[in-house]
Amino acid sequence: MIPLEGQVRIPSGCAVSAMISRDGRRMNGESIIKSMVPMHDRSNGLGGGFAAYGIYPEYKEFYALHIFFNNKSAQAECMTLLKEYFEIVQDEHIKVRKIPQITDEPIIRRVFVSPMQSVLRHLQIDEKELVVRVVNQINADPTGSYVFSCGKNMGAFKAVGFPEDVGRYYRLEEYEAYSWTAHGRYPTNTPGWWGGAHPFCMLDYSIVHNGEISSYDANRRFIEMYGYKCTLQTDTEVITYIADYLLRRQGLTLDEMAAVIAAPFWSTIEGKPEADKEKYTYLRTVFPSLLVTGPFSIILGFDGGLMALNDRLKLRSMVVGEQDDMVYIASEEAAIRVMAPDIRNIWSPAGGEPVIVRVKEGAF
Amino acid sequence: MKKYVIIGNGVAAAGCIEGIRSVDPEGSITVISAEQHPVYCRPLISYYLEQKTDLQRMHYRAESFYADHGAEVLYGRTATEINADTKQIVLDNGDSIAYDALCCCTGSSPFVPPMQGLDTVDNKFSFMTIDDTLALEQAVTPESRVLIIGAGLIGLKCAEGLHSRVKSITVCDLAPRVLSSILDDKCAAMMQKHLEKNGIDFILGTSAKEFCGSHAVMQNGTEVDFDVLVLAVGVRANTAIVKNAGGNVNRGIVVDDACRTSLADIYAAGDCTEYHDISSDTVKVMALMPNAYMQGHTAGVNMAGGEAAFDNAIPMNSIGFFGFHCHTAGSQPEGCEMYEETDENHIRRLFVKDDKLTGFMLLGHMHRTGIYTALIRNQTPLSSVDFARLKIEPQLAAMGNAYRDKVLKGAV
Amino acid sequence: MNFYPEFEVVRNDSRCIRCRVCERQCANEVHWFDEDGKVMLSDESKCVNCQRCVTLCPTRALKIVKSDCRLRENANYSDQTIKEIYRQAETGGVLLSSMGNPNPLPVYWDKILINASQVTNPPIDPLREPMETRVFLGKKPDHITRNADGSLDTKLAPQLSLSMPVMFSAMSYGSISYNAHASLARAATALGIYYNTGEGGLHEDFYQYGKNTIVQVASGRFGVHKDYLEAGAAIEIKMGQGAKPGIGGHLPGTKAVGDVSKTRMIPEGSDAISPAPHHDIYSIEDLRQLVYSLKEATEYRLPVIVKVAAVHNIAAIASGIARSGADIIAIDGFRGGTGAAPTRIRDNVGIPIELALAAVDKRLRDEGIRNNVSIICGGSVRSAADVVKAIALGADACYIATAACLAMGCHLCRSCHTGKCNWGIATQRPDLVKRLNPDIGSQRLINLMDAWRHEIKELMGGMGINSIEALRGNRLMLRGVGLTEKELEILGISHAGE
Amino acid sequence: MKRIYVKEEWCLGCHLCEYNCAFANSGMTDMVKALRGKTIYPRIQVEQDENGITYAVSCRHCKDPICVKSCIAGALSKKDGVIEIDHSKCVGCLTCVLVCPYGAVIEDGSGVAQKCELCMKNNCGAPACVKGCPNGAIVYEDRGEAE
Repeated sequence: MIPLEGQVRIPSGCAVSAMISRDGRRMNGESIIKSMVPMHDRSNGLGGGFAAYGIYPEYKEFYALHIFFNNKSAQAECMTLLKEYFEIVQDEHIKVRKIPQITDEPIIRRVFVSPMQSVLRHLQIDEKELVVRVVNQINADPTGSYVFSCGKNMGAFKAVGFPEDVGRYYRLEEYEAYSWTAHGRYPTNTPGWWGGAHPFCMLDYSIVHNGEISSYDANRRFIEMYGYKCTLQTDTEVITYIADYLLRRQGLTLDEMAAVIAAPFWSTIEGKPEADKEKYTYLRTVFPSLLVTGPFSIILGFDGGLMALNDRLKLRSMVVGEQDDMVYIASEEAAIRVMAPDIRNIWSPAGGEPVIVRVKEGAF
Repeated sequence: MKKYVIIGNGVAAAGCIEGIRSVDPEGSITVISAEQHPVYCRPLISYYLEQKTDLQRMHYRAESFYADHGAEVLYGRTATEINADTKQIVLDNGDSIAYDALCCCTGSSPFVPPMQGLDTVDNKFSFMTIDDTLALEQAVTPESRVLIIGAGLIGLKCAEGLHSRVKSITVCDLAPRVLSSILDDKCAAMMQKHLEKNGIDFILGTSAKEFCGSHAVMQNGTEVDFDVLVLAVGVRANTAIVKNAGGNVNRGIVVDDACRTSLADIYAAGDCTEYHDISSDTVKVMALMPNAYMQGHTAGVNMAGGEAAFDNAIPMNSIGFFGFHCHTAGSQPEGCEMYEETDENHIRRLFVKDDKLTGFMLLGHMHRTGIYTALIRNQTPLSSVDFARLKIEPQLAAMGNAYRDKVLKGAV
Repeated sequence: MNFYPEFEVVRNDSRCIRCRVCERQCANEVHWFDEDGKVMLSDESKCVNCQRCVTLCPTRALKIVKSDCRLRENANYSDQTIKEIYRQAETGGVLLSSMGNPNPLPVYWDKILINASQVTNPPIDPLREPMETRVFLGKKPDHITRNADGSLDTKLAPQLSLSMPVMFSAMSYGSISYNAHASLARAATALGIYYNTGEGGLHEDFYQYGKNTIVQVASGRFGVHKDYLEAGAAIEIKMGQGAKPGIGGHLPGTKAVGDVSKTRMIPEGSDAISPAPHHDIYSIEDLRQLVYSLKEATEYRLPVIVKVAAVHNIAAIASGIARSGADIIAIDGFRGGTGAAPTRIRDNVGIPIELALAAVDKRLRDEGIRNNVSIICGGSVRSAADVVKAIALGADACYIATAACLAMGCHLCRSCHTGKCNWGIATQRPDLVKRLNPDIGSQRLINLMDAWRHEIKELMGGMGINSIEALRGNRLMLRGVGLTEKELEILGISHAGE
Repeated sequence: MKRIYVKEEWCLGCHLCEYNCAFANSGMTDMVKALRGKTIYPRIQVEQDENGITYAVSCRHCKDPICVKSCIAGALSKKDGVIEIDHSKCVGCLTCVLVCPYGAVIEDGSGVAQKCELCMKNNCGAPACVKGCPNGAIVYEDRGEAE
């Protein structure tokens, strides 16, 4: 019997793509879907997905939970649980387009929620922490519910299938986002599971990732000390938790986070000016277990921006293009050329050097 | 360019050439060589007879020695006169050669005391040069009975060299013991015994009274029949040329530590000189090859304008017969104390005076004896070393840590 | 009772050139030259099989072999067991042994295999890419803090910086020689790692290596004073030793001579007896007091290590230590070496380091306090592979001592307690001590560590890991072979094939 | 130039240098064949002082070699700083033994003199005593020249 996702560790190869408007212009999903087509061979049909930021402006005060349910009873159970902690603002089907390439679909719901203040006071935690805890609780429990997106004004859309099919399936042309990320998956160790597709999200962080990290268990065993539970045993999952831990819980900047997970080599640090040397030495000393080794190219989506990062040896391809207010990131230049045929400024960032793109203040 | 002239072509002359060239690569060097041979190792003539070496290997230096050192050799020439005022020498062919600095390395000649009837002996030889040796070699047959007059170093080495080539060898000497100039009675007796064991006969304490053809009669009446006579009574320094030029001469040409004679720009080195023996604090003729070289070298350096002194000369001899060796050095001044260790085949006698080792005689196994020699040469106070250990065996261990560190931990 | 000697000296007379090196080099006086017969003879009853003569014999004319003269075969009462009974019946004494437990108990290192990358993830070539082995040992903060200008406040609790995750473990001056200490100190300095004084104080000549020295405070407090504490880069409180958990130490008066007694601050010739417990530590809260006393004495500049033997409830003990203020925990497994220990203790007390390490690392993570302390693993770490396995199980660094002794020339004859170490290591006899030239000893230690570092890098590269911290606790890189479910569970690894 | 120096603090007095020297200069390829049953005449000799300190002594290759100056056969010479002996010329008079202040020239057992030539004339490649010393007590290094 082939083990299910979460029962074994699943490494996978992949394609990633992203686009963002620094002016905060909202664009529908056509372009990002098309960008995945030339990278078809980087996926094997066992998972594709997208994350979109700025898609729920009318609900932007609420956490948008995208949930897979295996069946009605799971759904009922999960909703009961949610109601213990949250006001349910809206509970709806995510509209899909039936296509032959996508089958065996679960129940897919979108639930906008608002944390109950009484609960927050009782637990002495902030609302983000509450969301994390509840989502972790649902996802850790194998009863058939899986929250695959839980940020505000953003959402992930993913399925078993090739990414371009997944995009059509979720009718992404009907969503408008200032930032899109996309992922095509080539797992080597799974029958394919909807929840296992990328992006992997936690609050407004979403990660698409191409690679197979060798530091996985060191990272996992460390991050699990802090309440995270790596149920999927995927790189993307653990990297998302690391991002959440470093950015939200430790309050590091994106650059500092990059200096932890793709830390500069000691020999590089030696050559830096004193203040930088001190900073990088400090970060490597304090967070050694969060260094991520092995090949990866990741795109981290967050509220108001994107960060792209390669492993420090640049063992995976990743290129960045820039045109006017747009920034494009993809595994292959071909993908960028689909999104922006006339683009001139394309480069390949060095390993370990983060590319951070932010939407102009107040633009969304 | 300075003009150097060296009279003589022995080891002192070779030392002089090397000494000059260690300072002055330019000046011309002219060597006046009475013998027709390039410099060779005179003491090796007995080994030649013994066939332990040959004429080729007897060369003291490589064939290219003179060329390498830019020296011109006038073979078969002798210097007859030095004109110290005009700084010229005159050769036997009448040529004159000018010099800026001159070194006399005239060596020594066999000394033959007057003996009655010596002119009746046909086969009589000296034993000093290759030519002597080749002549002697021609004269002997396996049936020859050889009589050697003189039981000193030359006579006995000659005896050893001839030993396997002739029927018998008899050595006679006026002295009552062999090697009388370097050994005392006890040591000489052990050496004599060894020589006798190897078939050498001795007639000691008497001299030849009369020769008649191949018959000799000793002062004590002993009669000896012989086929070949070797005269090895002794040698005399060749000093005449310096003496005639007005130089200061006693038994040898008088030189100082720099090997200067009493005449300006005239130096002398080797067997023709007399000089200071520090072990006995006396001046004497020490016709020793190592000293000849060191004197020659010293003279050469000084002639070329360098500075050198040979100020720690001592007499020393390493001599062995039929595998039995003897090392002696220094002297036994009056009032010295002697430490002795001896057994059947070996004698170790050390002479000490005024907290210094002044001399030694060692017979038998020769091992690291240079450590003793250095004690004499350096006049090391014995209170500064562990002499008790040294008496047992020469060793650096007895020389103190400071000396050991100096010698073994750094370049010397 | 007389036994046939345990070892036989086999001399190939047709190769022996009578150089007498064997005779001159045997402190046990096994060999001698018989002037009459002009042959070398030997008294095998004195031979401990240290192989000194074998190694130095220039013509390979010698070998030492195990004697085959044995008591009647008995799987229950082994030859050794019976002879030990005889010896005790004769002397009424406790049996003494040296070095680590030699018995055939499981070596878990050998039942753990390491992963390598294939296809989905590239192996990394250490000859072409940077491969980092630097490790910092010490307490890590729970939260970062920032200065007023928003920059990171980079002040940290004191850390030890290691160029590679291996250090030389505690061996006292006294149990080993001056030259052995000099070799360790010089090698540690050259390598950018640390060596450990053990409980014997620090010879004044070695204060210059302080930056690479861990000074130990053990139950006897020998050689401990303010300058000593301040001389090192870290202070280790020794609570126990893997070879002899639960008992103290004993340096016989014969070894407490000259500088040894001076350095220990005890009268010359007196036995140096370290008690089993620290008499000021009867519980974990007492330990906390000592930890802070030492920190106070050194102005909180130095990390404090607490070294404990791996015993049954090691995980709970480690948890206590992690909350005691200690910066680093050193765990010493039951196979660790010793200069002298009661045989019964050495061979029967304690647990394997592999299991102890896995249990401790897991426990500290479960309690969320793994960042409070670093973990050093010691007690028979024999190779670079053992180091890699230890790191992957969760250690920050390893302590080695037996391997270090071997590098310095030890041939593991396990006779340290006799004080006649022919290799100049476990001895104070000046003629034997000089056999270990620290120029050679330190170079051999450096070579060994260089070799291990290369091997560690190769193994890491194979796993696609280019920095040692990504290996630490990365148990997914390990698989067990021939282990029970329980063992796998404790080790926290899967079986090969899973 | 490089010379042989001894570090007596590390000399064990094992005498291996003597045997290695004798073997290296034996011209044979097997040590057993070269040395078994024979008295050896090594060119390096271990001494022991009154405190039991041992150290090996071999030719110092001195600046002003009295052995070279004293050799009656012209067999000793100094080439590139190394004092060599031409065995074909040596007649075994042992004057060099008599003059060497370090006792570093020795008779070779067959009547002629021999001395350390830094293993330059045998097949050893580097001084055998240095290579074979188990404790680094004999080194081959450049410590400059005498004044």
